[in-house]
Parts: sequence; structure tokens; C-alpha cells
Amino acid sequence: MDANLVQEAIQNVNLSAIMPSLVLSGFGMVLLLVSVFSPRGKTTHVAWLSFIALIVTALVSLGSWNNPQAGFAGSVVLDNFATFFSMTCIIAAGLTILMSDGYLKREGYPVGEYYTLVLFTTAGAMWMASGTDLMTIFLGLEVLSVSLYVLAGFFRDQTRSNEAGLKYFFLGAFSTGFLLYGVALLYGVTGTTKIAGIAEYVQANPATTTNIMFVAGGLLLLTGFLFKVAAAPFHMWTPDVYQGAPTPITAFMSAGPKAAAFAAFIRVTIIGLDSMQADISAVFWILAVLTMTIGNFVALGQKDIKRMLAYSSISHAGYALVGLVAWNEIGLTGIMFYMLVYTFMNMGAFAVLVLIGKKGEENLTIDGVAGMGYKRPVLAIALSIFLFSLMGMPPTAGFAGKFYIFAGAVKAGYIWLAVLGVLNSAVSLYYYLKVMVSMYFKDAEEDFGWVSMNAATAISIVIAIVGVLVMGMVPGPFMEMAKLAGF
Amino acid sequence: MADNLLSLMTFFPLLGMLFVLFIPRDNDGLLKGFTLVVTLITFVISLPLAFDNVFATSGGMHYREFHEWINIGGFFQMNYNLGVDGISLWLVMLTTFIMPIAVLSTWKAVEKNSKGFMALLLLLETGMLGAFVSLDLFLFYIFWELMLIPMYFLIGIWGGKNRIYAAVKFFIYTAVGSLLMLVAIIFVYYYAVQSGALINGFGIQEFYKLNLPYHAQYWLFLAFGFSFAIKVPMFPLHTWLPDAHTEAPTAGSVILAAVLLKMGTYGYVRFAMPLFPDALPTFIPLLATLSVVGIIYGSLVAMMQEDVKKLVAYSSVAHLGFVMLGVFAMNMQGMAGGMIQMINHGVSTGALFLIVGFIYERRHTRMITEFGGLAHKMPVFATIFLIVTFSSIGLPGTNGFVGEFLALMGAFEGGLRWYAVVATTGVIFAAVYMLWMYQRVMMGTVTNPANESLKDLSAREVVVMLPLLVFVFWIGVYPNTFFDKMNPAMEQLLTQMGHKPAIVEVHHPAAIPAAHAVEHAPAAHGHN
Amino acid sequence: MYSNLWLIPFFPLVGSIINGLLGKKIKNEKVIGGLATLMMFCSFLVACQNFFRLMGDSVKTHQVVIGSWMSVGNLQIDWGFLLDPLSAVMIMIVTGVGTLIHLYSIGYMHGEVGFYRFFSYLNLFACAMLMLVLGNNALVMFIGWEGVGLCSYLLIGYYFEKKSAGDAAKKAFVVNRVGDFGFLCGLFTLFWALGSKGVWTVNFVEITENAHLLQTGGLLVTVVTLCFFLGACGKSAQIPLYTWLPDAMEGPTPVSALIHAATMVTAGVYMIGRMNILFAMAPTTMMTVAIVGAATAFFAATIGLAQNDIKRVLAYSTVSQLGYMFLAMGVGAFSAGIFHLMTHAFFKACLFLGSGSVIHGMHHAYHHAHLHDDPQDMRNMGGLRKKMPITFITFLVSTIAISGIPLFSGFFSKDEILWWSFGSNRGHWLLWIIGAVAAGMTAFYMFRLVFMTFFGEQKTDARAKDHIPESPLTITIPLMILGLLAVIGGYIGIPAILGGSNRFEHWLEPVFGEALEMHHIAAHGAHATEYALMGISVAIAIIGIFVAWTMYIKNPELPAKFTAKFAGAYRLIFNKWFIDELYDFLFVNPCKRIGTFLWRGFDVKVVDGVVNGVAWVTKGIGAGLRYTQSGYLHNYAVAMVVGVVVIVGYYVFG
Amino acid sequence: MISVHHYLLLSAILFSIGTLGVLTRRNAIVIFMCIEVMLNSVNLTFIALSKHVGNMDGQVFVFFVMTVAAAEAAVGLALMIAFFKNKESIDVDDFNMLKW
Repeated sequence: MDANLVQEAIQNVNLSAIMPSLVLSGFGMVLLLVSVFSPRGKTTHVAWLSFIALIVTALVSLGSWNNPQAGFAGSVVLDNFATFFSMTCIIAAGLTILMSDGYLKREGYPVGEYYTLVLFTTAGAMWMASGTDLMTIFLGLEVLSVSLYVLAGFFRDQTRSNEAGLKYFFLGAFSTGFLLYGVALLYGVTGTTKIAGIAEYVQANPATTTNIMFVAGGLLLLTGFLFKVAAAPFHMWTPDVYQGAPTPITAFMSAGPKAAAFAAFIRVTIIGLDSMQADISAVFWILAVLTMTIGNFVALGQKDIKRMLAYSSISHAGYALVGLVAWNEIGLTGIMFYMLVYTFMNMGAFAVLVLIGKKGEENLTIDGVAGMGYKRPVLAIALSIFLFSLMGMPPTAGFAGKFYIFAGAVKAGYIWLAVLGVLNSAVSLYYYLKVMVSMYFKDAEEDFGWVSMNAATAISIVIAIVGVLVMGMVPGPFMEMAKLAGF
Repeated sequence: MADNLLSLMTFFPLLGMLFVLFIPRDNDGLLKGFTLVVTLITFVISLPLAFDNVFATSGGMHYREFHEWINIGGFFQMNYNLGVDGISLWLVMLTTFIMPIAVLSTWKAVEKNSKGFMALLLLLETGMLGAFVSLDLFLFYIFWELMLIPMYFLIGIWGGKNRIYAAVKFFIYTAVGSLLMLVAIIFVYYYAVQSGALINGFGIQEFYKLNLPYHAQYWLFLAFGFSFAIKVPMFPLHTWLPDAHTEAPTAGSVILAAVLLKMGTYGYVRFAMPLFPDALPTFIPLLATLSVVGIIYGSLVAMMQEDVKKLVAYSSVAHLGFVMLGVFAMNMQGMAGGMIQMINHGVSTGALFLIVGFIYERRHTRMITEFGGLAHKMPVFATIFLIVTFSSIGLPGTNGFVGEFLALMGAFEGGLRWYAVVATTGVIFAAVYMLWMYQRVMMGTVTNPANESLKDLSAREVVVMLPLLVFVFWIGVYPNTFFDKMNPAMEQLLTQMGHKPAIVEVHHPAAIPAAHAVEHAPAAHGHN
Repeated sequence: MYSNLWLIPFFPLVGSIINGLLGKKIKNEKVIGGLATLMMFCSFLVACQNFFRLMGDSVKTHQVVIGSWMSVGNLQIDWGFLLDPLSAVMIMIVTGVGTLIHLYSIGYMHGEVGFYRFFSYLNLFACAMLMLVLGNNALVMFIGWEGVGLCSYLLIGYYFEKKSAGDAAKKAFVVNRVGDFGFLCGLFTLFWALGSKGVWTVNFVEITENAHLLQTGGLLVTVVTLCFFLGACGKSAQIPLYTWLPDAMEGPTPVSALIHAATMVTAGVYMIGRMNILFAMAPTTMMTVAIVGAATAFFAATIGLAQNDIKRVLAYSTVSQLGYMFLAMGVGAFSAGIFHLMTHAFFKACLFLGSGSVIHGMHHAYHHAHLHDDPQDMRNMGGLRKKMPITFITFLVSTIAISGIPLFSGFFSKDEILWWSFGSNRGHWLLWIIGAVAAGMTAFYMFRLVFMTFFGEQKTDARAKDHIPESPLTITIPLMILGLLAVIGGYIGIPAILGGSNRFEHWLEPVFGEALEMHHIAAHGAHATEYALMGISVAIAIIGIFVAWTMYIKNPELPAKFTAKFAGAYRLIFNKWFIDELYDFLFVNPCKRIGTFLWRGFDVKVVDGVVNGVAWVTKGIGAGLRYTQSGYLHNYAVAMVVGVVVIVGYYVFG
Repeated sequence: MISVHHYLLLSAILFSIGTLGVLTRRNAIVIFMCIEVMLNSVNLTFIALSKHVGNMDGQVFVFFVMTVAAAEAAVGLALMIAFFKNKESIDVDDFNMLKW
């Protein structure tokens, strides 16, 4: 083993490139021990510690804004793009933790590992966001997924939770298989797993684009991501898992990991498979429409708000895909912005659900919130704001997000796609309105007991509202940030 | 003051709303009083516009306000771009004028958590004013959508028994249209950008200048026109209106009729028509036909209604038919008729809804058959009702006539001769359904014992009606107050749309040969 | 110089407003009625002043502009008044007769609950009517035009608790609206027609001056005039739009006298006179006008033969007389038409007021005897001449006048019309025959009325018969004045042939002369023929009177026989030829049916059905798609695999 | 001489077997085994291709895959046990409580 090889390797290892996830993982392990040695049922301090951990991580990763760091022979890079998505995930995780403490106590699972798992998920998400090598992306994906499997099935003695966990696990692993096979094929053709490397190879010999192995590999790889972002026809796990999982986790899944998945998705597609743009746009056009339509139409008939929001998140993935179809700067920036916005509005909605849910959450149905507008006016207004944002009503952030994405589509000439998109959001109005109808236009059948109001959750809601409104009224700075994050 | 008058006017109600949120919910009087004061102050703020003579002299935009709002280099620029001209002026005034009346009308009508009601009213006012004064399509769209939300709750929470259906229908129906318009807006913007036009933001004045290819204009006009046609509403997109009107609380109906419907017509005049002038001729036959159908159809359907409020709602369809017909005439008379008819409809139909509200508060029913002979019990009410009825019928000397006459004449002088002739029959039908309703409600003997104990209008209710009556006659007798400030803007608009505003020599009674002596009465001022 | 013209409509307006707002407070009938009458009298004085000033003036056309009303683009409309011989005559009639009727009303309406309301309306009507006749452009005229419509609506519906009154009022307004439709269309066409020649105007003077721009007898001018004529038909109750006038008798009698006899209903005639230049240019229209007029005159007269309600008889006679006026206008006898308008205003007002006086008396009697018989039914009257002599005499005089007996006002005007309808180059001998026969019938039914009411033995219920008083002075004074006018009113227009110098015609010459000579409209014929025709028409009238006498005085059982003999014909005319029923069948019911269908059948089912249908379908699709989400792991996995296979396959093999 | 294609073919067949297994089998453990088969077929592909293209990345990848697979196995089995405690069954058709 000659020395300069090792030397080179040592130099290539640039820890600052993975510093945020490193910090987070470190905190996670420490907290694991803390929670082991802390008395049973006492988890509040763990929660706050993990929150602090996230803040620290946030500071660390923000530190590398505008000074990209590459590491591990270019298989990890901490550029603005990565940072942006990492921040999104961190925000998601932070909100999750804020809303979890009271929730876990109510549901009777005051267990510290929960928080460490959230942290690990976040770490994995950050890996995905910053991975430039299919290998690192795969690792991040798995770290994220494995922790999420556990979190989804976290309520051990609730069958719903188990089921959610298992379904997620099996389908996740299944899709991993495809993803890996795709990676293998790409590797076989190009001889590398580096995204940039693949692109270079294709540039060097264009014949590759017609190579069946290459095309098939690329598409198999993409299906893996499509599964994670819950795009039709790979969306089917979403409603069940979202419904079964603990509400904060559902919120988290709908925001953080999805954002990370989109990060990797974008990086791979735009850089690695740039050569296949035409084909990919064509197929994603259809997938986007399919996803939006299925999400919205099925949501119309839902009774359970959690499940309804699950379907709505499918449709929102569809909107995001529109941006990817557009394949232009504004479209991609739109996606980033949208993911950020979506984190706030969706998690805010779930936070409200966390508060108004009883133990076992059997009352999180549309009729369950009847009359809430008068019984819990503030919460009702908050939920309404989030729902309006999800509808895409100005002046909320949801409108801005949709606007940019559809703008991207229109600019790229996909006018019909945009039209179908807006028509879909017109359909979506109905089921969002249904919640408000029940909250305001109907009288409460029975008084739903005292909401287990706690400061942390309230804070998370406030943060979400501020985010939704600020990004709605002055989206400028955030868009600028997203623009800088693009490449 | 003058340089940010519009912002002040637009956002003052919003400010008021924030305060309302902090008033204890059980203090009903304070809530309503405060809201009334806020709306009155807003009216006062807007008054300088009405008295400013600049509108009479130049047709351009005045009271401009321009700030960069959102600017994402290379992607977009949205500006906070306000302004008002002769076309929007009177609609703004109508809004600020009708709001206090609407608030007053809630005094007895709204008991159930009036706090929310007042807050929503104020939010709504901001939305409406904003939509009228914004010159940036993006900004306009935001206000436009912002109006939906409060109205949705007003109908849904304080409405009648079928309110949920009505509210949701209203919301989704109007939203569908506006969402398509959104796509169109984006397209126009990018077309402008790609055609290298010098535009910053979505400012309509820049958009007026760029000439899109016909086929693009075709689709864009379709999108805009569809959205506005729903709002107007034009036949056959009108069915949300009767539901919304019948279910909405009185104040809601008044605002809906007086202002929200005008958004549609205003949208045509301000956006759809001048932005896509080449496509316009293609659509005018269709739109004119729909307007005429709307007139006849609305009248016939109104004639057979059993619910007074529904009757008035359908009559709105007919009235707005006149507005649209006049606007599509593309000449001064037509435009002026259309514009003034918008105001008239606001005044008259608003008044009618108030009147319906009065009897509804007393009897909690609106079925015509429930009434009869009310004139005995409520003479004052009867008189006011009669005046409003005839103004709605369009009796000369009242506002209704000026609008309908000019709209029809404009249509006739313009290319729409036969449409005008058919539409003129609407004049007959209007008399039929209004008078029949009046007869069945007010005339005859009191048959229903429930009506025996009816009280005549209270002082408050009379105060609510008086300002409207003043305008009924003002517009009827001296509409020039309004035309003087409208005309320049309309001339500019028409020239801009490539239509000569048909200014032939403005003749003068003095111009008639000396064979006939002409004298001017001492009171001959203001005559031109 | 004429700048105080605006005062004429202004005074009544003030009166109306004061009474309308404060009448309830004032209560005192003397004050209310007095004020209203005073206001009318003031405007009468102003009218006189202007009238005489105009007589002495060489320039016969004067416009006074108060201010601009609408100025939009090339449409400039002023609040302007026009004084020329025609409008001068009209204001004299309106204010003069109006004042008398106001005075009359004080007595007649005594004790009414809505006393102040009545006078407020009446004044408002006067104001509107004066606007109509004084307006210097079609729009100001139209204000009056619709204003009088409004007032007649209000006054017919004065007893609004009676359903019949409400219906009649509505009918009157709606039918008038049909006319207004014509008026507006005509106005639009005219404005456009002249405008396309470069003169955008609705001003009468300018229209008259620029009419020559249009092609004589051309389609345009014909259409314009026909449209305006439709308007006139509505206002002046001509076929086919006359049906509202008889029903309008639901209003108080003074209203019938003022609005539905003397003034408003003649507005149509006035309007044609105003636009005579245009009508003269359109022979087709003139012919139509003449025919419609003659037909109406005849047709209404037939119905008049069989009515028993004293006011209805007068109503149909009014329709018939208006027919004469239109006949006159149609054959180019403009001044004769206006002349008849004036004389008719005198004697018909007098007749109505007389009938009112009778009804008043009957009512008083029945009231006294607590009976509820119909005080308007002539079959309950008879022999009243002793009870109320003044009423009787004035009534008789007017009846003679309307029957066209020489030396009474009606004779001159009617005869002039008949002569023109025969001799004018726009006339035709058939028109003359119809007119003459109608004159005969008029004489018959009018005297039938007189005989049934004032002669024979008293058929009133025994308990009431002795309590029928003569009416108070406020009622009788107007009667006497009008009676006098009914006699002498004609002398200002004695035709040349009878040694007169037809002052009236000369007075109107500045208005009509131009049109007449430009289009060579004149009545030619030998004096012999004229005398002959005159004689014949008088003879026919006398025959009519004689028949009436034989039937209702000599042997009163005759009518019963006749009705039994010609039962069918009798039922037909008694039921007014079933025209109302026909209209209901043709227009009213279909409209209602269509409306109901459009609402319940179309609007709710189809239009709204589509809207809700879309929502329903959407939901349906959603519900369907839901079941793809079966909850079974395998289905999910299958879906994924299928997805992969399709996507990959699409590329690899597609 | 056995070329890389044979390896690829074999692994493709294995992958398909695994996929079909997942689609057809009911027992959760068996399904999980099938997934393992898929992953291992992928490993086989990697190794073959790594030999073919001549760099070590593929083989490195295989190690990661194996580790991950182990981790997944742990989590998956844990979840199945938890489910078994509640439902006394590991038949995948028994967990369809969440649907529509």
C-alpha cells in the first residue's frame, strides 16, 4: 500500500464537508445515552436537548452558506443547495420535536429514543441533500428510512402504528431494491457512481443515451426517489403510513424526508441524467398530472383529517414534480421554495391536529372538529390559515409557492400542465373547505375535552404561522435564497 | 397625504380589523359602533378623490403609488403599484360609500358573534378597495382572491339554512375562474418578457402597450373573460348568484350586489378588453348575445320567483346584462351607460336588499305570499320601497334610466343594433316583475294576521336608506357629476382599444340658427 | 324673456313635495287641497303670461335651457324647455283644466284617508305632464312621458287595498311600457339616422330643421315614425294597446277626468304633432295612424254601446275620441287633431266630473242608507235631473258637444277631422264613413247615458233615493266653467267655410305649416261636398240621439228585446270583444309559463344541474379511485412494479 | 468462458425471482427473504460489473449494501415481532386495517 495514495485519501477526507451531519449524529448518540440513564418517563429534557442539538446543527450548516465544501473525493459536497435542504429538514425536525413532547406524554410513550431517532433521520436527510455520489445518497437514504421505519411503528402496542411501520418498511425496502439495481446498471455502463462522473461519461460518449442498460438504470434509480416523494404510482404507502404513524412523525415525514428526497432527486436528475431531459420531462409530465389528480380526487372523500392531509401531500408532491418537469431555473427554485413553504404550512396543520387530538386520535375526523371555530377560536383560525395556504390562497405562502412552480411550467411552455395544475387545486379547494365548513358552519355535537395545550406545541404553531404569512407577503428574500441555492 | 392616499384608504379597514380583534366579543354595541366609525373614516379618506377635478381633465392614472415589492432577479418583479382613474374612481367611491350602510344594516340583523362579522366586513373592504386601485396584475389577483375568503365566511356562518352549499359553491365557482386567470396572467408576463418588452413587474399599463399575436390573445381573453364572466355573473354562469344572495345575510347581499359583482364588469373594462383588443371583436357577438339573453332570461325567471330576495338576485342578472351590453358597445354612450349602470345597480339593488332585509328582520320570511297590504302598516317603508322599485325599473329621473338608456343607445349606435332592440324589451319585463312583486307585497289588504303588528321603519333604518335615495335622484337628474370625471378615462380607453370614441361635433343649443331665439334661464350655469 | 318657463312645471312639483312630505302632519284638508290648487293656479298664471307673450311675439319658437342633463361623447342632452304655439296650447289646457280639477277634487275627495297623498300625486302628475309638453328634446319629453305613466300608476292604484285597483295600475304601467319600448327604439333609430348624417341630436327644433336630411318616404323615417307611433298607441290607448284605459277607471273620478280624459292620454297625439315633420315624411306611417285611429274610434264606440258602468261608458268614449284625434293626425289634419284634443279636454273633463258628481251623490245616499249597491251602475240611477240640476245641465251640454251638434265645441273640431279624412290627399272616403258611423254611435251611447242617468223614473233603492244631494260648490263651479267651455270652446276654430277664420289653425301654423306645404298635404274639395258631408254627419248624430230617445225614454223595454234578439252580438260587445282574455291567452300566460319553465325546468335543472353535475362527477371519480387504495401490501407492490415496468418498458421498447 | 453477461443474466433472474416472491408470498418473513434475494442479486451485479469496468467502487458499494441490509433486517424483524404480539400473525394480508 503506497503512502501517497493514503496521503491523497487523507487529504480528500474533508470533515468540514460533513460537519453538520457529524455534529447531529454525535448529539444523537450522546442523547441516546442520556435518555437511557434518565429516569423512566422523564423525556422533556431530552426533547429540549435535541432541540438545542438542531439549533447547533443549523448554525453549523449555515456557517457554510456561500462557501461550498467538497469532501471524500467529491462524494459529499456541502454547497448552498445542500444547506438549503438541510435547513428545511432541520426546521421540520425542530417543529416535530416541539410538538412531540406533550403528544408522547398524552399517548403514553415518553421514550427518549424517539428524539434521537428524529435526529438520526435528519442526519440521513442531510446526507442525502449533500451527497454527490450515488453511494452517499444511498447511505443517507437508508439512514433516513431505517429510522423512519422505527418512528412510523413507534407505538409498539398500537396495531395501526405497527401496520404503518411494516408497510413502510416492506415497500421501502422493496423500492430500495429497484433503486440499487438502477445504481448497479448505471455503474456498469459508466464505471462510476459519482453523479458528475456519470454526466461526464455521457458527455464523452453520447451513444450512451441510447444504451438500454443506461436508460433502464437511470429510470430504476428515479423510481426509488419517486417512491420517497410519494409520486403516483409509487404513492400508495403514503396514506396508510401517514395515518398510522404518530402525528408528529407524519408531519415530519411529509416535510423533512420528502424535501431531502427531492434534493437528491433534483441533483441526480439535473446533473447526472441531464442527457435524458427530454424523456424524463415527458414521463414526469404524465406522472405529475397523475399524482396531483389521484391525490386530490381521493382526498375528496376522506373523513379522517390525517389521511386527507396524506392525500393532499401526495397532490403537493405532484405540484412539486411540475417544477421538475419545467426543468428550468425558476421551476427548480420553485420546488425548493415550495418545500420550505410546505414544511411550515403542513407541519403547522399537523401541529394543530396534535393539539386537538384526543388519546388514540379517534376524533381527528372532519366531523370531529365541528364547532371548533367557537370552542377553540384561536386554534381554528390557525388551522384555517394553514388550510388556506395549502389551497394556495393569497396572501399566504402556499400561493407564492404554487405561483412560482406554475410560472416555471408556463415559462417552459407547459401551459396545459399549468392549467391542469390549477384545475387540480380548484378541486382541492373542496376538501380543505370541508374542514372549515365543519369548524365554523356546524355546531359541536359533543364538547371535545380540554385540549392538552402545551407551550412547545403552541410555539411550533406560532412559528409555522409566522413562516406561512411572512413567506406569503414577502417571498422575495426566501426566493433569492433558493435561487442562490440552485445551480 | 395625497401621495399615499390610496394605501391609507385601502389598508385603514385592515387596521381597524386588527383593533376589532381586541374588542371583547360580548360588547356588541362597541364592536358595531367601532366598525361603523372605521368605515366612515375610510369614506372620509376617500372623499378627496371624488372632489378632485384632475379626473375631469385627464384620463390617465392619478394618485399613483409605486414601490418595488417582490423582485427576484431574472424571475419576477411584482410591484406595489396603485392608481385610480375615472373608471375605477366611482367604483371606489361606491365601495367606501356602501360599507357604512352595510354596517348599519347589521345593527339588529346580526346577533350571533358580531365580532367575527365586523372583522370580516373590514377585511372584505380592504380586499375590494385593493382590487379596484391596484395597477399590478399580481397585486390585483391577490386582492381579488382575498375578497373570496371573508365573503365565504359571511355567507357560511351568518347565512340561511342552505348556507353551506351556497358558500362552498360561491367559493369554488369563483375560484375556478380566477385560477385560470392566474395562468393567463403568468403567460402574459412571460410573453412580455420573452418578447423583450421593457416591463418591470405586472403593471397593466406596460401590458397595454405590448401587442400579442391574435391566437395568444384569443386564449388569454378566454381565460380572463371566463373568470370575470363568472363574477359578473353572465348567463349561463350565474347560478351561484341566487344561492349566494338568498343565503347571505343582508349586509353580505348588499356588498355582494353593490361591489363584488362589479369586480367582474370592472375586470372586463380594465383588464380583459384593453389587454386583448384584437381578440375582443371575435368575442363581442358571443358576449353581447349572452348579455341580452341574461337580460331577458333574468327578467323572466325573476318574474316567477316566490322569494323576494331571489327575485332581486335574478333581477341583478338582468341589470348586469345591461351593463355588459353597454360596455361591449365600444363607444362613449355605451361605456358611460355601462359604468353608470354599475353604480346604479350598486345603489338600487343594494337598497332593494336592504329593504328585503327590513321585512325579513320583522317577519323572518321572504316568501311573497306571506305578505300583502304592508302599505297600510308601513307607509314610510312603502314610499321608500316604491322609489327604489321605480329606480330599479329605470324610470326617467331616477338613476336606473340614465344607465339603461345610455347603455342601450350606445349598443344601438355601436354595432349591436339588434341586440339593443331585443334588450330594450327588458325594459318592459323589468316593470312586470318589479311591479307585480310590489303589488303582491305592499298592496291589497292585510290578509296574513302576522303582518298586523308590523312596525314602520325605525329612524336608523330610514337613515340607512336616505343616502341611497339621494343618489337615486342625483344620478337621475344630474349624472354629469359622474360623467365629467369618467369621460376622459373612457375616451382614453376607447382610443387605446383602437376605437374612435365617436366624438362628432358637440352641438350646442346656441348653434341652432338665429331664426329662433334662445334664452338661458338665470340658473343656466353648468350647462354646456 | 321667456326664462320663467321653468316655473310652470316647478310650482306643481313644489306642491307635490310639500304635500307628500308634510301632508301627514298638516292633516287639514283645506290647507292641503288649497295649496295644491294654488300651485296649479300659479303655473296657470305663468302659462297665461307666456301664452299671451307668445301671441304678441313674432318669433314663435323659443327654447329655454336650464342646464345640461347628460353629456357623453356626441350625446348632449339638456334640461331644456320649448315654447311654441303647440306647447303653448297644451300648457294652457293642462294648467287650466288641471286647476279646475284640483279645485273639484277638494270637494270630491273630502274625508279620504289619503287626502294628502292624492293631492301630492295629482300635483306630481301636473308637473310631469308639463315637462312632457314643454320638453325641448325627446329625453325631457320622455321624463314627462314616463312621469305621467308613474302618476297614473299611483293614482289608479290610489285605492291600493282593492286588488282590482292594483291590477289596473300595474296593467296601465306595463302596457305603457310596451309603448315606451317603441318610443325608445324610435329615438335610438332617429338619433342614429340623423347622426349618420352628421347631426347628433334629440332636440326637437334641430330634428325639425334637419329632418330633410332623411329621405322622404324612406325606410328609416318610416321605421322611426312607426316606433314613435307605437309609443303613442300605448300612451293614448289606441288599438292594440287600449285595454288599460277602461280598467284605469278604478282610480278616483277626478283622476279619470284629468289624466284619462283631458291630458295624459292625449300625450300621444301631442307627440305626433311635435314630430309632425317626420310623420309627414312617412305616408305609410300616416296611413297606419289614420287607419288605427279610425278603427279605434269605431271599435271603442261599439263597446261603449253596451256598458252599464257610467265611468266605463265615458272611458270607451274617450278611447273613441282619441281615435278621432289619431285619425286627424293620420290624414294630416294636425291642427284639427289638436283642436279636437282641446275641445275634448273641455267636454270630456266636464262629463267625467259630472259623472263624479253623480257618483258622489249616489255614494252619499247609499252611505246614508247603509247600502252597498254599486254607485256607478247606471241601472240604479235615473231621474236625477231634479236632484242635481247643475250637474245635469252641464252634463247635458257636454253630451251635446261630444255628439257633434252644431254650435257646440265638439261639432267644429270633429267636423274638421271628418272633412279632412275625406278631402285630404292623405285621407280616404272609407275613413270618413267609419268616422261618421262612430260619431253616430257616440251620440247614441252618450245620450243613452244621459237618459238612463237623469231621465225616466228613479230606479235607486227606495231607502236611498231621497238622500241624493246636489254636490257642493267646489264641485259645481268647475262643472259650470267646463260646461261653458264645452259650448264656446269651439269658436276659436270656426272653419272658413262657416264664415269663421279658423284662428286656431293659424295659431298652429308655424308648427305644422312647414310640413304641410313641404309635402303638399291639404284637404281639397268643393264647398258643396263639404256642406253635404257636414250635413250628413250631423244627421247621423241626430239619428243616434233619436234612437237613444226611443229606446230609453219612449219605450224602455226595447233594449231588453234587442239584447235578447242579438244575444251573441250583445255578449260580444258587452264583454269588450273578449280582448283582455285574448291578451291574457296570447301574452300574459305564455310569459308566466315560460318564466316558470326557465326557472324550475331550465335554470335549476339544466344550468345549475351542469354545475352540480361536475362536482358530483368529480366526487364520484374520487370515490372510485379510493378503492385502489385497498390496504393490501401486495396491491401496493404490484402497483409499483407495474409502474416500473411501464416506465422502463416505455423507453426500452418504445 | 463465462462472460460478464452471464453474471448479469443470473443476477437479473435472481432479482426477478425476488420481485415475484414479494408479489406472491403472504408470509412476512418470506417476503423479507425475497427482498434480501433482490438486494443480493444487486450485490452480484455490482461485483461482476466492478470486475468488468475494473475499479473497486462496486465492491465497496456491496459492503454498504450488506450493512444496510443487516440494519433493515434488524428493524424489520423488530416491527414484525411487535405486530405479532398484537395480532398473533405475520400474514401480510392481516395488516390492512388502514385503507381507502
